[in-house]
Amino acid sequence: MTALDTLDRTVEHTDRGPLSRDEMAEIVARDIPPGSFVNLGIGQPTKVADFLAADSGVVLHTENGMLGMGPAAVGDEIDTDLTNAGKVPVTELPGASYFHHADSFAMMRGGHLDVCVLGAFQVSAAGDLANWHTGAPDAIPAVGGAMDLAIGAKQVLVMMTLFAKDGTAKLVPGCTYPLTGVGCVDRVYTDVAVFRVGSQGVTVLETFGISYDDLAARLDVALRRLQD
Amino acid sequence: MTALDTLDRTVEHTDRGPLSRDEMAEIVARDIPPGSFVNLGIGQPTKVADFLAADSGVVLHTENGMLGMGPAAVGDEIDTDLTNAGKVPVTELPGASYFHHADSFAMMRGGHLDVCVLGAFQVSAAGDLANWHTGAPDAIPAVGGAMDLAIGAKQVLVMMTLFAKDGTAKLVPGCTYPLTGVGCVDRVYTDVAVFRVGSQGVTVLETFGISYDDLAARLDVALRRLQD
Amino acid sequence: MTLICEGADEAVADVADGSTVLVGGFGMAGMPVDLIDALIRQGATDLTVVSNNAGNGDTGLAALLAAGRVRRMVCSFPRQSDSWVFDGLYRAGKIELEVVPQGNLAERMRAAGAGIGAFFSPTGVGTPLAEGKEVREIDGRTYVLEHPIKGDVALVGAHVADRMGNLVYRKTARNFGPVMATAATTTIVQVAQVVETGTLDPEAVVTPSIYVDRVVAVGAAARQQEAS
Amino acid sequence: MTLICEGADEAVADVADGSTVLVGGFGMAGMPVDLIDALIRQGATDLTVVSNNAGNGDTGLAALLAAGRVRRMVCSFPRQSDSWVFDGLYRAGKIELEVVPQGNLAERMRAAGAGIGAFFSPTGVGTPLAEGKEVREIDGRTYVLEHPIKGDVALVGAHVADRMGNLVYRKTARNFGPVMATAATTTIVQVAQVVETGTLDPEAVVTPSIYVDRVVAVGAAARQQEAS
Repeated sequence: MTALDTLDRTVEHTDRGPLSRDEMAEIVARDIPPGSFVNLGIGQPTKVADFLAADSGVVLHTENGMLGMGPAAVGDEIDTDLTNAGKVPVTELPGASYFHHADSFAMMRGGHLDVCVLGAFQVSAAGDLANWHTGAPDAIPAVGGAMDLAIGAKQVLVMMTLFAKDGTAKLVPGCTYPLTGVGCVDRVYTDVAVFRVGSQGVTVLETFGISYDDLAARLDVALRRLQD
Repeated sequence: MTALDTLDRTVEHTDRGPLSRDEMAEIVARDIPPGSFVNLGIGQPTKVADFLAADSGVVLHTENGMLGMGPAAVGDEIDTDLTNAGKVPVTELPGASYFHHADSFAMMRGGHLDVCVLGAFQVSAAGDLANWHTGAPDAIPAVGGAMDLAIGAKQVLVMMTLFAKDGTAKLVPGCTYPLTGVGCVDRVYTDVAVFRVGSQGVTVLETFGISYDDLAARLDVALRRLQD
Repeated sequence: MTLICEGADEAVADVADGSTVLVGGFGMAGMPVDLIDALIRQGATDLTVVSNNAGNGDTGLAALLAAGRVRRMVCSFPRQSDSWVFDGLYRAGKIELEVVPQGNLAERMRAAGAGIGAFFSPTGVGTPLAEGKEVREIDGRTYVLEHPIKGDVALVGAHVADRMGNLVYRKTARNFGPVMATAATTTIVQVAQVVETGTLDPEAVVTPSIYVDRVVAVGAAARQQEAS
Repeated sequence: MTLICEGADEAVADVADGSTVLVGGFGMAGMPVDLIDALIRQGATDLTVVSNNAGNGDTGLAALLAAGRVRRMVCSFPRQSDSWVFDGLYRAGKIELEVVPQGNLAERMRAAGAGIGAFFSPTGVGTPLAEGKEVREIDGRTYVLEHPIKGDVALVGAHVADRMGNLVYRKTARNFGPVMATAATTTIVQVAQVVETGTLDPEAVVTPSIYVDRVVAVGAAARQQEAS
């Protein structure tokens, strides 16, 4: 990773408010190394593409069978045979390639993608991910490629607000929702902080509009500062 | 299969001698249904192609990654990037396609080929095949695609002389050479007879230059006539 | 040998009640709508349908579901904004559902086509979708054993076929088509155009003719060809 | 991101002693001779080489063997009419040999590239090459458990690359290249020509750029390009 790898201590941006959705996407884009092969999950992660520098050399993968995906198609560009995983019409960049679903998921499962960015309902301190099912008894289960994406990149980044609408934290000691993957998340980008998660526990890399101490007080998981 | 499927009793061609190598190939070609997808093993089986009718619609597969293989290349046709499994330069027919090795053997292993024709050291009454290794302690083992071919077609046909140079039969109660595949052979085409083998034992379909009774006297395996 | 059919009705005429039908497409891209409509007219019922989604809007797969022909749906992502037909059937208890992670779905069909008996996948480990399945640690990583999904029939939407049945696809409409074509006993394909054998580049054929049983040209290009 | 190298020596400069090197080609078709020659000059030794054959004549892989750099050979078919280099080393006890059925060899590398932990193959069941391996009956057929073969380096011969590293192959020289490209940590490719990105048809790309680390143009076309 780029910017964050140069951090040697936790940075607290207390002179500003929380990140907007666009700002979150911009921060994620900042941390994707040039030339990476990247899959952006459906929904909020898709927005990261808007903030990748034109000369970044980042190549986007869409699991429905393409490398070299371009921006959303508009007007005459719209072609129903060319969509992203969210079924939104997209465009093709020079150097693109198409492949079938088994090859596409082999690419993912085989660990060839550098970065995958996903949304989440919950992430645990150990990096467990819950993003496919709320566990509500009447919900129709639908997983799509979520479980494949969760285990299918060298770095799995999650983008989410840190707190649900009812105020409960989504970074938790252990997920209460059904899991998507075990210990698969590397970093969590939220509106108020960026975390590293995993077997070493939770490290706060950056905060936005909140101090480290205030953040620690609002979460049930043990936090560490970088270079503690 | 074609010609042989219309047989309702064992046919003894005692008014002639054994089949020549070319005649064996011709008989095998006769029994390959029009439109079949066929793999012809290295060596003697390759000759079968010469006897397939031009309008047979038979499509040849070569396991090094091609469907629609044409005859051996001559003169200017020779292209070192286009060979059969025996590394002999070949040609490409209209409607050909190329694919990589994993896809080529998936095609085979998945049972999509209609017919495969192989040479053999020994075939057992139950259809076990030994064709890759004589078991000699100083021989360098080399299997190539033999084991994949053996289990990779709807019908596996063997072409061989019935007797080795020392007079021992190559259709045996049980193979003494290391196996290539278990119970995988459907028919055995030899210079003196065509056999059906398998869990039902050995049925003689046709003889050439020998009577059924004389054939039975020379083999250690129990034979049956068709429609016995 | 591939049969070029006059119309979609002829192509699906022998689909039996109780069949497992693999239906291509990711959303509407690559969805073989004309074949599905013909299958609705044909009347086969008690079907198991394997497809990435469980129908969009009121056409294609959704129409087959609405006609009450599907007993069981195997898919990765049934719940979509426009999956009201499936949602209604599911909530009314009128359809069974097996949810499979998208990559496992593709790989299980690939295994069926490639003659693989079962495989260990890292996808889904530790999640509800792996419950009851064999788990094994290999080289320090945990995997779940997944079995092939084989179809009696595959309905595939491709772009162009030659008269032998070689196929090319168009952009991300390729998706599940090439995999499903390998995984079914009978593969039926709708294309925009059938061209003479020898027209397609053998290096660019995606589905070799061996996997294709029937082809029917549909849509504007086909109607134009018929009229000329 | 793919690096376009000036020459083969630069491309293989960092291959370490003791590496597992996947070497493309079926006989000489697709054999990356320039990369192998560079590897000989580079001096890496104690190598495990995975390739279909164990060298032909005195060039390419045979020359690497003759130079004494290979500790262990994993292949399907070492014994050929022109494999005198390997034969001599083997009989002198100077090289280890693992013989793998050709389809299992391809599928084991595919598994490595596709993140599959192991798979059940029907090939080789009941033969000496399955001895000591786990066997299981699935749906009435017997299978043997096969594990991935992963390379530290793959040396691949392709036809044309674009500057991003997308590859196309030529005829049956495709063979193991696309599979090996997915199965190694570092994939190094020699091509006849490097073209501008956007020149290759995205529908016809065989190896997407994500699998390619380094590309070098060799041979007549490359020399001409350099001179111009």
